[in-house]
Amino acid sequence: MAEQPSGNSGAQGNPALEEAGSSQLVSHEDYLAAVEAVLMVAEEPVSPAELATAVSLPQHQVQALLDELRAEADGVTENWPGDAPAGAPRQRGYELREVAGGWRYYSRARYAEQVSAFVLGGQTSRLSPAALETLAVIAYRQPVARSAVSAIRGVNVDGVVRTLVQRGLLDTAGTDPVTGATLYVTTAEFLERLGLDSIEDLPKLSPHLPGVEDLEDDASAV
Amino acid sequence: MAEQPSGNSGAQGNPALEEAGSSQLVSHEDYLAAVEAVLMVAEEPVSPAELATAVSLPQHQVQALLDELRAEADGVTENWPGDAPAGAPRQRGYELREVAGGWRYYSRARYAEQVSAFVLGGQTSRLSPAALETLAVIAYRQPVARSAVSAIRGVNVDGVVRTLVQRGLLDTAGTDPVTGATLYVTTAEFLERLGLDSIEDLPKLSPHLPGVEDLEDDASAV
Amino acid sequence: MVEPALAETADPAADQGHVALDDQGQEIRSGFTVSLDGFDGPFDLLLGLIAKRRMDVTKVALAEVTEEFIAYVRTLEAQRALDESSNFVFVAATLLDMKLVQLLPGSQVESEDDIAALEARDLLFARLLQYKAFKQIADQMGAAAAENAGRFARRPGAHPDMANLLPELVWNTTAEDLKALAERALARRQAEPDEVGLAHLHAAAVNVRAEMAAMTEQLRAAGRCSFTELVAGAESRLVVVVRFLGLLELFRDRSVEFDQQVPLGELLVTWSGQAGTSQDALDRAAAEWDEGEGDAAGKSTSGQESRDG
Repeated sequence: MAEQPSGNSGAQGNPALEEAGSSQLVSHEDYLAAVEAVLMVAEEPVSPAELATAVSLPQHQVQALLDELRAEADGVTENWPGDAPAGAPRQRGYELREVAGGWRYYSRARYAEQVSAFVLGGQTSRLSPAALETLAVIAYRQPVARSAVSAIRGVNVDGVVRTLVQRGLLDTAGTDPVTGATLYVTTAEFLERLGLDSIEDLPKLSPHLPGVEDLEDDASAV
Repeated sequence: MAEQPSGNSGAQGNPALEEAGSSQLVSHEDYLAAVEAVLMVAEEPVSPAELATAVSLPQHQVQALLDELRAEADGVTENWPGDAPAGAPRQRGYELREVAGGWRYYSRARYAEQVSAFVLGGQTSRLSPAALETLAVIAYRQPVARSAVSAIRGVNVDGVVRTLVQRGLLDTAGTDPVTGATLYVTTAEFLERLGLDSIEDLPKLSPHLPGVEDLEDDASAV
Repeated sequence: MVEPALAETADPAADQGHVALDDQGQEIRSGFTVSLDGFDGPFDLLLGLIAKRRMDVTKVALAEVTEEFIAYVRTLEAQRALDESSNFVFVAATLLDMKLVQLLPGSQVESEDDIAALEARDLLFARLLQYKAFKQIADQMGAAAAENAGRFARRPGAHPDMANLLPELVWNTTAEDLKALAERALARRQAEPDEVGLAHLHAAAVNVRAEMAAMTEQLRAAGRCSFTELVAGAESRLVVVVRFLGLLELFRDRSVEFDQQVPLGELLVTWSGQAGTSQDALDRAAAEWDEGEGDAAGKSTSGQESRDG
């Protein structure tokens, strides 16, 4: 399979059958493998645009390849045109996840016990309630100064914020033009940590805020 | 380590049919996936002995699993007893390599062009100011954990440390006996670049700066 | 070694969840528990009070709690005791606020004070509810993080072939450069405390008396100036603020009159004082604002009572 150098083919979902930008890669499997190879050396989630540049394919085709790789790792059989479904593939020890605006390989949660001994670094330490509350406020109010977070949480947050910056879950983002206070934002690592693709995926804050009636209830109850 | 407890194995090459040390993993595919998971995320090559401990299997069975995973990644069909060969598997974008007594997944050489296009996309021929400062701190405080450098610089240094390791200017040197954090030291190449014979030849720091003890205290307190 | 779990931890205990409270020590969150129930922090305490609707805030004997607290603080080292004490004062003040509100006759809101107290109460509830919302979100985030904790990201590590891919490193750093970089990094850490530095506020001592005298001279000569004209030569924002304060002092002394046609419009200042010197005003202003070596920020409150009289 996989000749057709001419271009404009109709084989949707099989990027290799469309025009190949690189002279080297010819087959669909080649492209799958190339994307796989790039993901293998990435330090952080890789966006489809970056992958598209690296393997010289249009982004929508890379997207299709990513979906295929993800399904394959999960042991889900899908029928790709021109690709014989080779029985039920086994579920891999890794999964390909879409997080923080990109794609990255992760070990499968099922094997956390076997893997955890080999993973060093802060990843395994749990986030304290204080850290989570601070992250929550900053996630919704970013970019935001520490003083604003303190005002909402009612405690000094300097230490927690510094720790979170060191752990890569927060980053500084310039200063407030009026007060000169350092502003903080959440990082891609924060999104990864929660398994989110973007900050938009956080739950809405409004349902947690009571309506006026509730507020009056609460007020009269005191 | 991981000597075979029972000895009387029947089904050679199919570890799952032997006594399972872990209550969690049952099938052959489970064991394959667990080894795969560890190899996928461990930062350095993992020895068969370490793998054997992690998945609670005798080492020779882990060796068989490694051979199977390597063959699978290479797209080579082998007949494993009790395992139906599911057509010709595709050759992966990664390969399982044995390096310095350990095993790890690496991107396949065939896709070097795409991989280098990706890697070079973000690389420059100069070290960033952040990288240089990190290097300076590590040079004077080695062996030192990333967290301690973070504490000094006030920012997460994971990314720059990786760059410096990639550049051969830093190397890992075991782990902290207390925290288990990886320790970093400068390399011979680093000395060579500076034209120094040994670390002792680095210019002395001003005596007014906090001593090493203070630093360690502070870093652990953060 | 206060919180060893926080150093970059591959701490084995982390996996078992023993260090869930690891960041705690970084906050002023109190280890003190009021004997009413196990509370842990000012807002937590207040939320707890609200949640237990049957609990009457007015019944909380602040004196007893204070006794307990003092006993507790005696067991702490100095720095920690200071932190906890300021935290406790915050809690106690808020409690007092709530008591005050509760003791007011709720049905007959008439006086300005009543309304102000109610507004304060609403504000307090708004803050509490906002915090409650974030707390719930934080719980959800914690659950998401925990669910995700079993997955570990692939880290590429060093690739045996990759070193050749990197462009040749341009290196022109000397050992002396590195020494300078290391010293700067180490020194910076000492120089940057966690607290907001106030030193810069005191850097330029601006003298109210001198500014008032200068403006008096200018106004006497011109008869009438706009505020813009009065602060035209001000070298810093602090000088502008001080001159404004000076004008207020002169206004109190009936030496000037203000005229502003529209809100935020140009402020016109007219000299209306006698030809004689307003030495009294200068002395009084200097006593209120200039004492204590340009400590302008701290004086705004201490000057309050005397001016209201």
